[in-house]
Amino acid sequence: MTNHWIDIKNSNVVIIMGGNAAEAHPVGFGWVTEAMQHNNAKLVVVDPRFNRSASLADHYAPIRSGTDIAFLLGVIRYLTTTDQVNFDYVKAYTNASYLVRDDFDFHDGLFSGFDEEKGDYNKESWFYQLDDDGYAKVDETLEHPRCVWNLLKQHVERYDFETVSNITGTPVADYKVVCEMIASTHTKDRVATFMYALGWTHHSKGAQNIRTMAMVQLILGNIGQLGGGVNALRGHANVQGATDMGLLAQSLPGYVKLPSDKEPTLADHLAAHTPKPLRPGQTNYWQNYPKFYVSLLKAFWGDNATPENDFGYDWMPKWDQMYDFGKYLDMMYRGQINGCIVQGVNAINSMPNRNKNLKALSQLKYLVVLDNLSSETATFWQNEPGYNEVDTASIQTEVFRLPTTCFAEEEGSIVNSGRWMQWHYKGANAPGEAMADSEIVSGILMELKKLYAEEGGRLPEPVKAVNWEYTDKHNPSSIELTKELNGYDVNTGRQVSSFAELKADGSTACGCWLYAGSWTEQGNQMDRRDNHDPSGKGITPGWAFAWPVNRRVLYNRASCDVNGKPWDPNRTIVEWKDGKWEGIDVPDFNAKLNPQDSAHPFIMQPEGVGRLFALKLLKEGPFPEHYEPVESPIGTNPLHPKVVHSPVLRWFEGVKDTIGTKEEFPYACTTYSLTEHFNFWTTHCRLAAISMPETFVEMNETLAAEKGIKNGDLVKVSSKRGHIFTKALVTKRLRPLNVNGQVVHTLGIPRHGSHNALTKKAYTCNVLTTEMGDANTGVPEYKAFLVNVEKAEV
Amino acid sequence: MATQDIIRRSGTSDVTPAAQARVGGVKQVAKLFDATKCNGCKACQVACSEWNDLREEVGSFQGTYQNPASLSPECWTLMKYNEVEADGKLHWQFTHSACMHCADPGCLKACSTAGAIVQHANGTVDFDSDKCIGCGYCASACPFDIPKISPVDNKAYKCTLCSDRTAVGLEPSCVKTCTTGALRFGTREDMLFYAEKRVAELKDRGFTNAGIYNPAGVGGTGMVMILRDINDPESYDMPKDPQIKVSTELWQDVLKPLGTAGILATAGVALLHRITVGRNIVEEDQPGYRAEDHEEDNQ
Amino acid sequence: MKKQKMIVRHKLFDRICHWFIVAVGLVTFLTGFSFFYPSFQWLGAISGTPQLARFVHPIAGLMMCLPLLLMLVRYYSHNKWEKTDIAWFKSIKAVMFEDEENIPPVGHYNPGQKILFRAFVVFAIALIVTGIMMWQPYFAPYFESDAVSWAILIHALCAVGMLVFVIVHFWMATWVEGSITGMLYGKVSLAWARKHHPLMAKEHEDKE
Amino acid sequence: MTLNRRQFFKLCAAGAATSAISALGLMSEKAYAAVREFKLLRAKETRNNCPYCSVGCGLLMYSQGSGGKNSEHAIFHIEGDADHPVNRGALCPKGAGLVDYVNSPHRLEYPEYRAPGSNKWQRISWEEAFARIGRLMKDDRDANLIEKNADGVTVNRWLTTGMMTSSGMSNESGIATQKFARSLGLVAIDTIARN
Repeated sequence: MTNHWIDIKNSNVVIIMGGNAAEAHPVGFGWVTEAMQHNNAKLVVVDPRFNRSASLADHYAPIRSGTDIAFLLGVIRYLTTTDQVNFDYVKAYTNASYLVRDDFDFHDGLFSGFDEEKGDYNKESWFYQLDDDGYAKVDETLEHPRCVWNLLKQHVERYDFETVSNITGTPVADYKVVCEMIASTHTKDRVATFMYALGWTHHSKGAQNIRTMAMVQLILGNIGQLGGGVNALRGHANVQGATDMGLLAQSLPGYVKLPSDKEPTLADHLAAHTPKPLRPGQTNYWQNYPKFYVSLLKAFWGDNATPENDFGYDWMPKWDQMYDFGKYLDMMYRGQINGCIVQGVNAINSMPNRNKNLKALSQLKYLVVLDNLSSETATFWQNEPGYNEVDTASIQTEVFRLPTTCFAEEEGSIVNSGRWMQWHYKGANAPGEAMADSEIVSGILMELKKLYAEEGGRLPEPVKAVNWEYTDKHNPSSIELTKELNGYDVNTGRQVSSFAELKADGSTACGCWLYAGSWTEQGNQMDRRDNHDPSGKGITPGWAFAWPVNRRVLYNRASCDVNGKPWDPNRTIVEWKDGKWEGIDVPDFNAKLNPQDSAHPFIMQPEGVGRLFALKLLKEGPFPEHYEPVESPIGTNPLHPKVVHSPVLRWFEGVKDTIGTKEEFPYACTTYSLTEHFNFWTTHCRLAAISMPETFVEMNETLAAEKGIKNGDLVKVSSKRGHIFTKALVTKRLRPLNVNGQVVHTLGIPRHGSHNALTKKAYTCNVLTTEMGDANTGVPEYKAFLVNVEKAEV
Repeated sequence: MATQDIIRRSGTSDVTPAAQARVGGVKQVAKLFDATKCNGCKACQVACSEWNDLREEVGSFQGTYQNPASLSPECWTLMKYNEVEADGKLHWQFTHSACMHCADPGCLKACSTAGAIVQHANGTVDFDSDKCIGCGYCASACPFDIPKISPVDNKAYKCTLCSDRTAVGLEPSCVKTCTTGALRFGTREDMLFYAEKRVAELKDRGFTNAGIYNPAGVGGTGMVMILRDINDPESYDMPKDPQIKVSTELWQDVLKPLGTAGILATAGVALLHRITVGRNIVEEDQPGYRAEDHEEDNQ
Repeated sequence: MKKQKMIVRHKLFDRICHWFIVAVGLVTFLTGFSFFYPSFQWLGAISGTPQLARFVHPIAGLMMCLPLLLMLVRYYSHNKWEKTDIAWFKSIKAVMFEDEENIPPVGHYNPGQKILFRAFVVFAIALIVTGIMMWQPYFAPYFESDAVSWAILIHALCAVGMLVFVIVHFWMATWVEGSITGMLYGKVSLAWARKHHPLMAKEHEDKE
Repeated sequence: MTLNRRQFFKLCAAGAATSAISALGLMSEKAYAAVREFKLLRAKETRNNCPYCSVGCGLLMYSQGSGGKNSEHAIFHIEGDADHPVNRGALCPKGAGLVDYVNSPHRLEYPEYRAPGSNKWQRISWEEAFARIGRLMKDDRDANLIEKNADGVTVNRWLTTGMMTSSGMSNESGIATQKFARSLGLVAIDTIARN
């Protein structure tokens, strides 16, 4: 979230789309009801299902799953054609006025530079026109035909009401209402927020879904404002932290990058990732990349990181391609992987295409599962007729199941969606012999260090060099680890108070630069408990610590105009007054600069403005475009039948054969979470099991009648990848949609199936889903796939 | 609890009422359920079970989100789900189903075990399980069908409004946990004031039929509801005009006095008859009876 | 003293039934009384605790009603309505004031007893049906709460009614001396029979 | 405060009992025990955050045991932290039922091992677990670590073992995991953050 949970109360219009906050983030949703009651806000819900968020909406609009981009591009068309745009904002704080290269183009579903053979783009043309100084050319009048604004208008021209309705299935009347409600926030005194989650990421174009919404927010002038922003409602309690910790295939903590094969030396790496400003006078915050990177290497390798050895750069593994879960499971499936450590993930239930995963895990030599609950992943080798059919004896995998503590039995910090780092305490000992994750990885590492010391082996240096100088090497305390995350001066041992103190010369060590300030010489800042909200705007600067530097609303320079005057005096975050900046939040810019010089709020970008044109950032193109899900219930793309789905999808070998067609599997299907459950954890929790004991499949009354299915009947739902048996919930809350001259029925399956828990034995929905996913992130298309449904013989 | 905090006891004669000193001194409390702010998340339901240490059996899917299927001795708060089509729109309506804490509670009226059901000075209607004998009169008398008898211990159970929490100045568990603010707790006066304000807001937002459900038939309730359409409480599974049942009233207010009179009258007549008419004996059978002494009598 | 001539009025089986019903009925009525009148809850103490009283009551009730119904079946033949019974009612004043010359002769049972018989049939059946409907926790959950509520009312109504008849029964039995010994030992004297149930006595004499 | 409250309760109970006895003669039943005693009177309170979604609601966890040397804390109740500015005491149904997660019958208690082809778990010690895992990892790393790629660039990556990491664990366990994994040369690391 650029903003935070409480801030939702400042919104005038809340759009829940690509998420279901009432069910997945119920307490956060509480702030929506707060906005509705005390700020007279309107709630709009756009979703394939009339869900619990919709139950309180002022307006609900149904949508066919996987067509959000069309929906939102239509909104952009509506805004631009009716001039419901915050032009001052758009001109000053977005790249609307930037000129794009002449060779950039879009035709029949493809942007310029497509290489049919590779299934990928040469992105050369997706860039600004640069002047002689290397700065982007702009036309502040927005009249130049190559300026982003005009290219965008041209791009969205196709998305008129009827076209959008024809793709999305949203009736035009409903669509218009939503457009009008969103557009109402283009004025300076009104702000909208979008709340989204997996409903947007779980698509083969998830990143573009979110991007399209961000564009709407920029056009309305809603980013950097109280009650606005781009608000990803993260999933797990510490997804934000896990991402901050860089526990991803190509990342390191603090969004710095794991080196790639293309960067043989530290200098190469730093050069590749330290951007040059694209406009004069930019803050261009990533220019500090070397400071963050070297400090991180110091945290990794301690005294073993020296300028002479590039601070241990060579000991960092380098990537040649993205080894995300999807890729990795595919390699496992092909027998290319020997070992896997699964830490707190019920992979067999979570990862798409369960049958494939089961075969993949069976290929392993060893599997180490760290978990505090008995998950189906650790017991994948146990035969369970119907649910988990395996030949136990033939599975040669050695499996370790290691018990871990749960939240209540450890201390440490987790980061919520609003980037609040909150410290928690231990309330009881863990059951039996369970250990914290950090203690277990230490135990394995100490064993490996011992083995390498005793017997040598391949590349022992990093194993020896890794800085594990904690008081108890076998069990580093959370306090020591978190102080390392904050960063310190390696000479004096003094904790840094902000990342501004980090150095590129090896004199500071920092585990995650964004966390600098969380544990300073003043002690633990994450543990602060002053809940006062002096401004009444929901900003509680004395509660916990929000990275970066306790800032609560990101990009808050955008809350005022170029001259430092708030767009809306009731929404003042910062303000230029009497020759200085004042405000209720930590400024997200160099507060020493005057308004005009600081008028580039998006300081992490080398041009300092929000991008309506995304340059080369995303694989599909610099503008979003509607592509069908990999499995489309209409089998075509009404806009460009030759390019049905995203042209840059990653196709693993053989996966094409597992993709179903609408002829065989005529119904769209989506998956979702229920309020009562959290993935599979809560299936082991009796209270949750009581409140929702079994999964089901939701379907509309028309389809049920056609198929002779009654509420509560056992049905068989099948996709190209497998089938499940479950009970039907026939409801008015789903309805058939008219799409491209046909009727599309959507089914919905909660993702909380489990055959090994306190809930009723159930199939998991990942039997049905495909591993095809977003080309940028690898996130699988869990939200839109094709199935068939039949009444099952009991 | 101090006895004086109990202002009404079941099975207690009006002639010898429970302590009345605190009537009017202790503020009446109320729980407000604003159905127009509820999204059916079940937090209240789970928090209720958690606080009260209740664990119903894990059931199975019954074609609805509603689980367990009904209130039970181990489920004192239950979210109910109704799909209603009205004014051209689909409404998914949720009801926080739990004891209404009637000012004039049918259960207390029906209970014939002295002190097994009490009404606290703050208006809470509470069961004393130690005294409960499991007759089920309360369960059948409740106009809202709330109390349930446990097959395990044969005692009646229902929401206590967390009387153990309210006794130490806390709000009920369900209210504390409510994510959307659909549940509130406070003095009855404050809740009604708030409810009226809220209904006015709702009317401004286009809910022209919004209204307060605080049925007079049971003297008003300790759980007040705000409903989208006050003319159609049935769409929330709430009775339109709940009253103490005629059967309960006939039983308590008519049959009992008449029955008493009947029994006493019969016994009285018998006694009177006995002392006036005297013994009815067969003299032939009496000791010392000689037929010849009575010959003329026999003729 | 000459030996009285005795005739059998109640067979052993029926006497066992009767006194069993009396014993169990006492428990049923006292416990029932304790539920009906909260102030008399202490009456339930005959079962130990009020909770036990509640547990015992329906079982005792069934144990009372089933042999009662059995007895009623066995005594059906004695309780058939006859035309002459009307005349007996017309002379009820004579019955009550022992004006025996003006009482039409009756058989094994007089019409008053036949009324009692009918009342017991009706009450026993009604009590069983309503009792089962309200029986927590086994059967009541299967009925609508409204139905149970009515069942409770009818149950109480029948119980009071039955109690009134039981009082009358007890009153008559104690008033008409020889009745109790008849029910205890099975035999009544011929003289007793001649006095109270002349047709029964005649029947007996005719047989001899 | 709590002590006083407790005394207050005792006083009430005693008063009730006395009046009951005097009212009912010698009946010894505990009369008027209408309200359950407040169960948190002296329970140890610990602050935490909900481990489920990313709203990050504040929790108050209550455990029994004085903390004295002979007692083991066991959490028996969890409710929302009313001081927390986001949740202000509220918790969703998952959070409201957290105590059943902490005390789930399916919590794991000791390390277990499943041998190839076996159909059962066997309990092992932590030492055995670390020794065996260390051996397997070292053998695999020694056999399959790629030190240089085809172009001769030092890449030091180990692809044949990978990690799927949690997004529920703390940042502190996260950084430990990150350092552990990269120092061994693991590249195939992903978090459930993607799902």
